[in-house]
Amino acid sequence: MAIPIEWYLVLSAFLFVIGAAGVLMRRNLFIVLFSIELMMNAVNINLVGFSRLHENLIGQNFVLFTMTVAAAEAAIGLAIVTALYRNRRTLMVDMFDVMKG
Amino acid sequence: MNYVLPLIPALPLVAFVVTLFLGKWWLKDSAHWIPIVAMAASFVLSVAAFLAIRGEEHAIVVELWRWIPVGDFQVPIAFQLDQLSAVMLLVVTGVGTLIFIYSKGYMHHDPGYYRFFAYLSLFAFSMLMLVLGSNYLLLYLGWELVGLCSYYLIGFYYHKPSAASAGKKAFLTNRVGDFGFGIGVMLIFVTFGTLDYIEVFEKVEHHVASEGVLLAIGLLLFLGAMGKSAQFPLHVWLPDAMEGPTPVSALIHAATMVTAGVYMVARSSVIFASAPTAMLVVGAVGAFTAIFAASIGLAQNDIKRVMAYSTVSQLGYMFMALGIGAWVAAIFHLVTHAFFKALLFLGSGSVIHSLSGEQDMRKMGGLAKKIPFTYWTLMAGALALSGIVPFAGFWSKDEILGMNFKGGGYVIWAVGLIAAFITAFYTFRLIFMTFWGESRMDPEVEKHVHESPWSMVVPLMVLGVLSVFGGFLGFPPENGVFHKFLEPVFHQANEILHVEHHYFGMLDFVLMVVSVVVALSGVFFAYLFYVKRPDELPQKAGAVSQPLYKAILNKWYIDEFYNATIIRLTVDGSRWLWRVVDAGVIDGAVNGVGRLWDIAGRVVSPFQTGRVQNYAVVMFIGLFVIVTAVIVF
Amino acid sequence: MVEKILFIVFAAFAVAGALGVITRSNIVHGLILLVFTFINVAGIFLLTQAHFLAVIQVLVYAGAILVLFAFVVMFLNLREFQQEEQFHRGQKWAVIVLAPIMLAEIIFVVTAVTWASVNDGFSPEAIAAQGGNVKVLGEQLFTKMLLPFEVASLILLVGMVGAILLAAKEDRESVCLREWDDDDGVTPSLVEREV
Amino acid sequence: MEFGFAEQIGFRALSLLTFLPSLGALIMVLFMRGRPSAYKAAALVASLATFALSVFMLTAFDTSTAAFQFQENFVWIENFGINYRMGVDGISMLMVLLTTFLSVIAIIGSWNYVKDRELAFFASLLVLETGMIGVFTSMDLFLFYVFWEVQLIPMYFIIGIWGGARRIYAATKFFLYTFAGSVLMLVAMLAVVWWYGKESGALTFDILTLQNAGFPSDLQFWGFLAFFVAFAIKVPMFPVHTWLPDAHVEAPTAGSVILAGVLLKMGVYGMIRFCIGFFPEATVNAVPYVMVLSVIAIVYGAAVSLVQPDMKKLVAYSSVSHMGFVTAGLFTFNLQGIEGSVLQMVNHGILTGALFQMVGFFYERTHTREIKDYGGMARPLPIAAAFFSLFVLGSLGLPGLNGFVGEFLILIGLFQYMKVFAVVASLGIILGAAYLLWMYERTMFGELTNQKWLSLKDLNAREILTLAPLAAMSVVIGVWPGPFLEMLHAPSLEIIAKVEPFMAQKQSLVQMASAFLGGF
Repeated sequence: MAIPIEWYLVLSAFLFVIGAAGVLMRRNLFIVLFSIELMMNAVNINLVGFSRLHENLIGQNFVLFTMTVAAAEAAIGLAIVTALYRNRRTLMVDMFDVMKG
Repeated sequence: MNYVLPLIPALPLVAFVVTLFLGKWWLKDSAHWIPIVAMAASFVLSVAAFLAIRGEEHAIVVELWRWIPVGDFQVPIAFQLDQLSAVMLLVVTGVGTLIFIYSKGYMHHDPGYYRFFAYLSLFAFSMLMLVLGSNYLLLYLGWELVGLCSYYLIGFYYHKPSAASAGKKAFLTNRVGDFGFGIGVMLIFVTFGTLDYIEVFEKVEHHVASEGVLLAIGLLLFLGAMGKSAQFPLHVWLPDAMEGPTPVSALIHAATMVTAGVYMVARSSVIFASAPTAMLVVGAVGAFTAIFAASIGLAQNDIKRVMAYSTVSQLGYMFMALGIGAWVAAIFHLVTHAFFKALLFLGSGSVIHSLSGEQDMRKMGGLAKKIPFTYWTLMAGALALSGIVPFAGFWSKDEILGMNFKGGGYVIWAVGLIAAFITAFYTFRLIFMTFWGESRMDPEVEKHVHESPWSMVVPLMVLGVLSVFGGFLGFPPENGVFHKFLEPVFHQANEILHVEHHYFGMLDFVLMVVSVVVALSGVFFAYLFYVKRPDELPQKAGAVSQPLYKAILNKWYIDEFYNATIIRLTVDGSRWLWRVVDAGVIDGAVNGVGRLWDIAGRVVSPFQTGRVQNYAVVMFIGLFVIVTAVIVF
Repeated sequence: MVEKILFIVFAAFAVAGALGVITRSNIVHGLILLVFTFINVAGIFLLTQAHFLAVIQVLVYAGAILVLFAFVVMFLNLREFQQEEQFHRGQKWAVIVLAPIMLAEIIFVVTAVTWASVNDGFSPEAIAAQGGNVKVLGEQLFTKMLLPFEVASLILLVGMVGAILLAAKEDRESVCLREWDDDDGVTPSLVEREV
Repeated sequence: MEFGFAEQIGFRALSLLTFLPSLGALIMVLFMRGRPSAYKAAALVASLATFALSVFMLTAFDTSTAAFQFQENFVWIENFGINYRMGVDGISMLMVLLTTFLSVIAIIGSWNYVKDRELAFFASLLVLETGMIGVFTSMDLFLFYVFWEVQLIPMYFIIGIWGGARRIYAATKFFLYTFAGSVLMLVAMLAVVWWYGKESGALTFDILTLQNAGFPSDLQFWGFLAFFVAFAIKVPMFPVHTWLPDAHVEAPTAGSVILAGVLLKMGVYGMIRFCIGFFPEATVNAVPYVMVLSVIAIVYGAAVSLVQPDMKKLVAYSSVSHMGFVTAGLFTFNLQGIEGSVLQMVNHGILTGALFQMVGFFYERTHTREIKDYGGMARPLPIAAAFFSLFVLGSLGLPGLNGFVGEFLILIGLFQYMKVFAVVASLGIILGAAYLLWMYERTMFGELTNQKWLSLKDLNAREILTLAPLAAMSVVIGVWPGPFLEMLHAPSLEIIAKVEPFMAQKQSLVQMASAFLGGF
């Protein structure tokens, strides 16, 4: 029949792990934000895939909300980036380490 | 009696409170009036009590209120008047009144005048509580309170470190004795279920307790008596107690407080009579102390210290008497000793007063003419102490020795006899060195020598008269007025001991002659040493027995021994406990636990880098581990 | 069959783009690759008959969000960071080792499970019969999902306000907080100010 | 007869008593900021009113019963069976009186002691008073725990803010020690409540109900242990006492007075209520161990006191010794021991409170507490020396003063339990006399070590007013302890009745032990 659900899941897994790897190993705050978007897309793919499998629209509805949150997150994240850059003159994530004992 | 009896101790108590609170600002130099009047009133009341109890079979008990009422432990504040306490009352209030009057003159210029009289009144109150109490706990109360007063009065010149530490030494040594006394009281309660004298003695008679328990009780009580009455090995505090003003030495450390131990043993005569071993210990300790202290008295140069050792020695005599069951003789000696020893102390106080505070006999001499009243009264006291017939001390001492001999205590008798010799020797050594021969005084002091004021001389004369004639209370020996009066108190104990009534016989007469001869020879040797050839004999004797002499001079090194062992051990041990155990081990463990967490924190805190990505990696690894675990298992 | 081939193609492009995103040091390159990935994901949405989502994906992600990113990137002039090291030294290796294993594990899990359909009746055919994906989705969104929808709008609003607040120039009141952030040793004392 | 507040006194006396000090503190903080004379007066009035109320309650107090009196009870958190229930028996009434009394003393005594943040200091003292009274009056476990923690916090601040040089260390140590104990206690509380809930089907925190629950042996053991450790820390008993010297040395005078006077007693009070009340069987099993620890504490505390160079530390260690008497007396489980023990708590509160107060007065004048810096102080400060000697004598157990009555009763009790312990404890008394007199001699007697002490002023009227009530109480209890003991008769009998059934089983063991120790 149509595309098997496993395919969606595998693709999603790929994107998610790549996104996670990006979050974990990149120093640049922008790339980290990009990677987060990637991970969210992975989630979206899953949702859409299952929506197709279960033959309902709940998954698709959820994707809409995810996107909303992603948009908000991107806006806030970028605002933070701006503020941080203004204060610290850097965007390398490992430079921000005041939160320790 | 219901009102009279409580008033006897209450009057000095009131005097104490009033003097203490008003003395500094109001009474000042007239602080002596209230205590003297109170004491005299107590004396009058005591006489009334004495007359009331004369010939009575049973004691009069007046209960004021329950002191400690807990379950079957019911201790009242109650007074018991019987012949024994009546005698003690008379001694305490009588001698007390005289000494109060004497103090007026003696302490006249002291800045702590009111304080002195306040303490004296408190002492009188405590001593009266001690002798009047109707149970062991009240006895204990009085016991501790007199100890407290003694502490205060010894340390009266508190700015002198030696006085302060002498006071402390007295209190602590007494505490060691009281440790035994206290446990003895507990044992009495646990054994008999009561602390009341009358009930306890009744139960002893009915053999409620085994002899072993009675022995334990007796020994424990005697430990207390040893502390208070300065018996070996707890005698060390009394000579140091001479740091106090002389009236204090006379009242507390000669006439009354130190005899409390004798009173206590006599009071517990029933218990001791039922535990012969305890009596043996009492007698042995008494005899040993008598000769031991007398030997030290030989070599002392401080006039008051000689007296102090003499007191210890005489107290030893009293315990010798108690040890053989001669209760009355002990109390008799207590009374005569109160007379003549108070006299001797007051007399030497008068000497010291005349010499502006000089106490060293080597710096006296030839005083007989300059202060005749003091000399003659002191002479009467010395004769009494030495046991020369017919002065007071002779009758009581001879009775003690005689009873020991007849009771089979030959060793104790012999020891007592030797001690009597030494006593006569050092007593007259004192007299000769002080009053006879050449003057060895500082010229500066000599200029100011004067007879003491009347307030001091009158008590001396009264006591002098008592020392001369007081002995006839106990005449004929073992059958005098005194003995008849006290008979009801010791009736129970004598019954237990199966004492038979003696009449004065040939043996008694021989013993009397022997002891008079011994005493006279003591006087003679003293004369030989210190009047005839004062420049060679003492030195020669000292040289011949060099180590012995040195040991005597240093009081047999008992103080040094205590310092090196018990005190050192306690203080060092305590310091070890504090530094090593408390601060080191226990607190170290506590702080160690704290430090452990600190170290743990230091070890773990590097993991908290403050970098979010590090945390994310750890999360990721955690996720990985979980997923792996899920797959594998 | 064609669907499957297209899926594989889209998927391959998406993964490749994603890999590019996390490996490039130039941010602008990364941004463009991200757009590329998103567009491929939109393709996959199309293949799944989620037409509306595909459009939104392109509009919102590839359009709005990425424009936002691009603005900020230009605004901040980030060229200087390209000279710096791009990867965490230690962490890089941990991730490189762990990520593939993790991926393998996930794939193992999802393929091991047999996925059963609930069959709620909204098959592509049924949707097409009811007037198409957009209509049906819209109906659901404004009926069943109304409350979440409104909440989502609220979130957007909050996000907007927050972004403005954060990015706005700071006034002097909060200087204190910034000093504290700077960790220059001056700890603001609330107590002192009160007294 | 009912012992609700309505029948006895007509108003909620206990709640009023408990919260009156806090009310005073609230008023002070709200309306009197910045006016020292006003808020000090308010603090004094609040504490005096509390004391007056507690004395007034005595008139309605029935000494013939062990039942809890002035009871108040209403539901607080229904689902967990938590009630707001208060009541006092003879023991707690006595403790409440001690608390209110010493609080007044502490407030008068520290009138000029604190220099900064006075308002907070007096408010803390008042809140502390609420916590302490609450501990003694709660009849609900939960309420008890709340008050138990409430009193901890003001004390922490009092030590930590107004203390000496090492105050933070001392305060933290005090807090952590106590808190470690109370956490254990909380766990045990929950275990007890949970078990009872499981058995009876309804959760309850009511102390009286739980006292009659009859817990199984293993729960008894662990519960006893947890509660006991918590309270032993508070007392403090021998191996967990090391917070006390530090806390006392660093605490301001009022803190020391309250700490020694009341806080330590809460430990013993807790043992009476919970260790013995909840777990009589485990208590009986634990008696020998408690005894040994107590007797060690007596001798050990006294010995360590002997060599302290710091007066306050000396008094602090003497507390360890004296509290050893208290715990020893309590666990003899005979009338003399228990009543002596509770009375000794009162005595210790009065005497040690007074001693700390005195040391505080000396410190205000000389700014040193080292014994070696003193000497000959009786000359410039005769009144102080007189008071000091009275308290020292009371503390070393002079008959006629209060210390003796308690100590002797305890010794009598101990002697009945096992003679060896009484003998060893008596050794502690000798040492007690030694360290106290030695300290007295070195500080008050002898040559004046420092000429500038000559210019020191003797106690003023306020200071005499602080000490005189303590001295008076010391003498009164010393010669006429009857009324105080009377309050204890009924509750003590109750305690004995509680443990008696288990004692019988244990008796043979005690006999064996005493035979082993020579029967003496």
